[in-house]
Amino acid sequence: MSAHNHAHDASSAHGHDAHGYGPHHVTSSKVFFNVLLTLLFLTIITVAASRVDFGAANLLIAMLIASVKASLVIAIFMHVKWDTAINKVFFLSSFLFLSLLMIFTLSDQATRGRANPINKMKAPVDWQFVQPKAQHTNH
Amino acid sequence: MISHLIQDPPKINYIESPAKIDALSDHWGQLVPLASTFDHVDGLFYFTYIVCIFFFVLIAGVLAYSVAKYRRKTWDQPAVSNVTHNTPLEVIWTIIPLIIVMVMFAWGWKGSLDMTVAPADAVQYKAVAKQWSWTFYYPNSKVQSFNEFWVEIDKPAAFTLQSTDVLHAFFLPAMRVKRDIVPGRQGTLWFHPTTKGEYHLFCAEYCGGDHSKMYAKLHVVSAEDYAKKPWDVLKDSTPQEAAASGENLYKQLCISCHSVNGTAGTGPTWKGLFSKQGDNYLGRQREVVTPDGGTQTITVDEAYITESIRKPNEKKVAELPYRNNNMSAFADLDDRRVNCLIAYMKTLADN
Amino acid sequence: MSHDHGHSVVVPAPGPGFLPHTVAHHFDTPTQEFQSAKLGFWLFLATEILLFGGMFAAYFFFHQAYPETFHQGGKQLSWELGAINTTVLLLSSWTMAMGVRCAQTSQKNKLLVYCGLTVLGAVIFMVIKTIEYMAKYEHGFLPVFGGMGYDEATGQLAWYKDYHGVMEGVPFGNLFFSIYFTMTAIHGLHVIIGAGLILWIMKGAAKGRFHAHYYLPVDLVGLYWHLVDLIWIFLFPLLYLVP
Amino acid sequence: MTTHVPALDIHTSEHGSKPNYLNVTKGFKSWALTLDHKRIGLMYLIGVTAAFLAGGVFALLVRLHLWEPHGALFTNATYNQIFTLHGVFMVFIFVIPAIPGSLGNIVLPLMLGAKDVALPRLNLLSFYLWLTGTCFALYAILAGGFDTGWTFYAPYSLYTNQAVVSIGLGIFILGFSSIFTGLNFIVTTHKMRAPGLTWFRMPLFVWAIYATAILQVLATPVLGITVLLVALERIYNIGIFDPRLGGDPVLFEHFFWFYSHPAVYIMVLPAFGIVSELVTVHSRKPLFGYKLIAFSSLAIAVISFLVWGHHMFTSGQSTYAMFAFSFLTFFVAIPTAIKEFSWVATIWKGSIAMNAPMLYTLSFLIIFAIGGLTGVILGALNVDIHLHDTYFVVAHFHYVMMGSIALAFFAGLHHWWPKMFGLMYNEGLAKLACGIIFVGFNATFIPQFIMGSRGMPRRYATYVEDFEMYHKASTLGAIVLGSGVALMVGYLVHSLLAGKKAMQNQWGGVTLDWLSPTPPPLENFDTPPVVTHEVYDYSVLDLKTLQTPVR
Repeated sequence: MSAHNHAHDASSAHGHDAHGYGPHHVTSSKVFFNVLLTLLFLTIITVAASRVDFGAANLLIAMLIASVKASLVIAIFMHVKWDTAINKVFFLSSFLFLSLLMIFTLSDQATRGRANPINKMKAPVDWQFVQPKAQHTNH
Repeated sequence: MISHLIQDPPKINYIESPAKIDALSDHWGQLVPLASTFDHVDGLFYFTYIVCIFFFVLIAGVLAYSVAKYRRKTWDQPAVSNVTHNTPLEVIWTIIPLIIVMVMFAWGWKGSLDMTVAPADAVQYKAVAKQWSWTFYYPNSKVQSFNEFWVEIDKPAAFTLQSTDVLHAFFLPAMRVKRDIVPGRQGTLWFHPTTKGEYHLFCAEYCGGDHSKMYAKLHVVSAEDYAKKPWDVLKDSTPQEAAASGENLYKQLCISCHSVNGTAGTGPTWKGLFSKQGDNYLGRQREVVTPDGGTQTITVDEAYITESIRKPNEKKVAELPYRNNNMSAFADLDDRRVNCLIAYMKTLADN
Repeated sequence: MSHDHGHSVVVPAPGPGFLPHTVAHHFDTPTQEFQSAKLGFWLFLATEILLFGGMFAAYFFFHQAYPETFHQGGKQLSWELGAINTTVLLLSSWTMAMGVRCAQTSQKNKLLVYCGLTVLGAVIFMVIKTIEYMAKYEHGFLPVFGGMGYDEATGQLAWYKDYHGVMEGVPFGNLFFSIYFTMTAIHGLHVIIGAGLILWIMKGAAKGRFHAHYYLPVDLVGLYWHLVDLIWIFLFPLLYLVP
Repeated sequence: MTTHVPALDIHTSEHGSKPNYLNVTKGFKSWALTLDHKRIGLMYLIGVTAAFLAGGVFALLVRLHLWEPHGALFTNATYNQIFTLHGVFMVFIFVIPAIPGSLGNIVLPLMLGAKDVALPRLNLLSFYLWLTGTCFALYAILAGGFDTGWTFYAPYSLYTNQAVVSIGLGIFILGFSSIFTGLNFIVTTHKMRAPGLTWFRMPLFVWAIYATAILQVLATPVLGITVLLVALERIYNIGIFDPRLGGDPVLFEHFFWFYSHPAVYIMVLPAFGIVSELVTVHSRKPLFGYKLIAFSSLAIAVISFLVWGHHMFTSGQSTYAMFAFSFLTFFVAIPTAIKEFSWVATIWKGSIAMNAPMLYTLSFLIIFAIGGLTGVILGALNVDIHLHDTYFVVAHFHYVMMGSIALAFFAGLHHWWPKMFGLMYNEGLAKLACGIIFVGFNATFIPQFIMGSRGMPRRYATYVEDFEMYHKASTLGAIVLGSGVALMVGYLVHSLLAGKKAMQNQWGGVTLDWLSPTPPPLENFDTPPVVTHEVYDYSVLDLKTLQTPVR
């Protein structure tokens, strides 16, 4: 079921075609099919994992499984495993830069309001912070 | 938009620009004289300034010398030197600026931490920003002040900042403090005034229409003067005084949308809201839009005006363009001030 | 290379039923053309990742701010339908990968079949998506054009009806559905565009344009389709199974 | 230059006799549907110049309005629209596409020895996307204008009753134009280099455009999704940035500056590239520290993704984020300083030709020194809290945007003008215009530094009387600056009608762009070039025959 068994599949030939594009890689159908089975299996795992409460790790576990699935699609279905180095670098660097956006934005929100002792000081009783009409009430 | 240029009426909502404040007198020095304890801001500013001037003179000097000395005189003149690199030199001009900027960083970081952490004994104020006015709340005082506020000298002043609509920023150049006010969140800021005087407070974050008129004046006063609660002085013992105070409030709060000479603004003009018959002021009949979208005819009396100030969009005037415009609510305006405004409106009544 | 005009490189067809391919005039070799287009397409996919990435950043940002809202919101979606759709997209991704393989090996008819199956997958996906949208519309969770706005008086959104009160007790329930609809709508748009591109590939494939010596467009459209799948792989657990 | 170079007519460019890209085909369609990179570049050049002039007119209106403390010309609402238009036109429609779209398009394939960019149809598409985006902006003006400032800060941009959706979609489209241009240049640089043109033989203009292209591809999509979300907010009230609905305006600022800080380098890196080219050619001396400059371009590209928070020091982001962003910000100063020092060292002991392109370059070096150094002042946290959103910032970024980038653009334009058209402009007028622009520019913005440091906030339609003197000085400077630009446009247009013929290698450059015929033919080179010497090796230049490389 695991894709690792097929990562070095012997039938994946590195053909060289004098007329066309030079070396290109034709992945065997067996590899594709096994990847598909693995992906479907991991989908079941995803759903199953969501039924169990791991506390704070919930999101992390869900993202981890999704990342494994994504890696399989990228590496095998999208042929990145056999692609040129420069194509790999550019595509994968998009994830790197995306993580920059997320890390800074999320860490800003997670640490807001700390190291800001004014918030902890007691405000005079005659006025208190009132959320300016932002409170959204449902019926 | 071109049509806007042509159709724009002359400045109807013109506010007198705030008078000059002596602290900003004309001289070619750099920063406004400091009126707070944050002197490390100026220290670092002048340090970076001098470093920059040094590097600028260095670069410009070498350029000027090169151009004078190595200018091409004949077309086929080759370069004097064909050097392509000099590793020690390149290392030096990488390392030295790196050290200098790290010093600047550390200094700036230390300074900004001081500016974040307010002393525990700071006097707590609240400033509420809205398009386009400031309201200031004082500890242990029911009365607010508008577009003008007072702090005591040598007492750290901490402000809680709120916005009721869009982004604003609380900027006191003389105190070297600035903080964006994000609606829905609470911002904080503090300073320690050290010099008596009047200072500009600007809104530094673009907030639309009259952003540049969102101006307030800070008074740093002595302990005796502060104890008199200068923000709580509202003269309304006689109708004349009340009308005068009302006019003052009008200029602070209402002038950007309401005219007093009959010109149409964002909101209806105040001229002729009442008509005077003998000693009585009569309100007019006016069609208004109710929250459910229907219309009804009401009398513009004191009660309606009070409601319109505090909950302006309950019964909006049905005429165009007013029915499409929303007025921002002045829910906190106390009864005395509302009455002053009504007294002022009555002076604009027609006979 | 003006004297080279009319001497463009031609890639021959591998056999009867296939068409030869003429390399664009400014390229010297078919390999150069292939690699240029491929590199360009990978860069384009990188921009797609970052485009969706902004949405994902917003998702995590608000998940961090209002975890309970997202938990409650996720419960309102049918994970069964989400799982079916995931399976459909994974299967269609596989058929697309097989399609590219058939192009590489000059199997014209199988290429057409696999592409057709992929389009079928796209159609099934969109039908299920529509069913889900309808259900949310009935709950009053779908932002629809017209009659929108924030009501100052009631402090409520005109579009956010929540007829059954299922999101009561959590702050800003509208945010979950805003993010859900924005992300799935942009994703759905990609599904439709992808299906259109595959139909275009089928048209060319029927004429025999794609074969072992020239399968570039099939390859690129395949990459695009896998990207659609890739994004859904993350959307499914984040939206339907919100932890 | 190389043994592969065919015999060329040395002294004149025989563009009358051989067809070149300008006259090889005629008619509207041959231009509108062209795939030739030089023609697309020329169309960009006309377009961005028009945008620059429009933005310049808006700038002059802004300055004239500020002649009086109460505002001399418009109501506040109209003033807000005009400064917004100035910002949007200058940033999104002029500066970002200006150098890559026009000079990059024309020169980059020439420098690489390629027949065209790698993806010519995409190139044409990017031009039309640019045109479409610009049309959206024009439509937004007709639809009542927009008054959000070029930054579109939420929630004001969500509440204002103006044509924000049209301009938002316009910027989305302009963004994709920029992405496709960058994508194309990356592929071209990787796949289209002439034999022998190794990475470290590439001219620095190519390095700079390459680094820019990386930024365009990786940063612009985030702007795209941001303006799309703003449009969705306005149409559907989705609430991601609207605090009333639980959204966060600071998140908008994060998204916006994640693009817009790298965007500053999208704008300035090509300018660095032009200046690198020009200092070496007009000093006839190899560029000092070539590899360091090349790597510093890439370093700037990467670091620029890590510093966006320095636009938000007062925004209410967390103190820890401010620490990280301020720390990283100072690192950008280093590669930038390295570049400036290297340019000065290149000029040192060179053979300095005091012609118009070099004068523009020298003006750039002076102005960029000021623009860069004032950036260092703004990087320090507590000083920035005072200076943020004041005219100090306005002056600083105009020193970078207008003073540096536009001047480098002008310098490049004068440098490659003879290559593009085979015609020369009036050298005397060019020098005069450069002088006027230099003086006018400094007169406009030095007063803004002073009033900014004294607390004058930006985007003010009216101001307190304390600042009147500085505003008047600045307005006078702007008029001088405007007249200098008008003179420049005048003599450049005149040169097209009555210019003298340019030489094949007008300045004695040794990069491949000067090897092609002037103006170049449709596929650029008569014979495919092969590079055999190091970059900027002026020993291959035969000084006696003036410009032609040794054969």
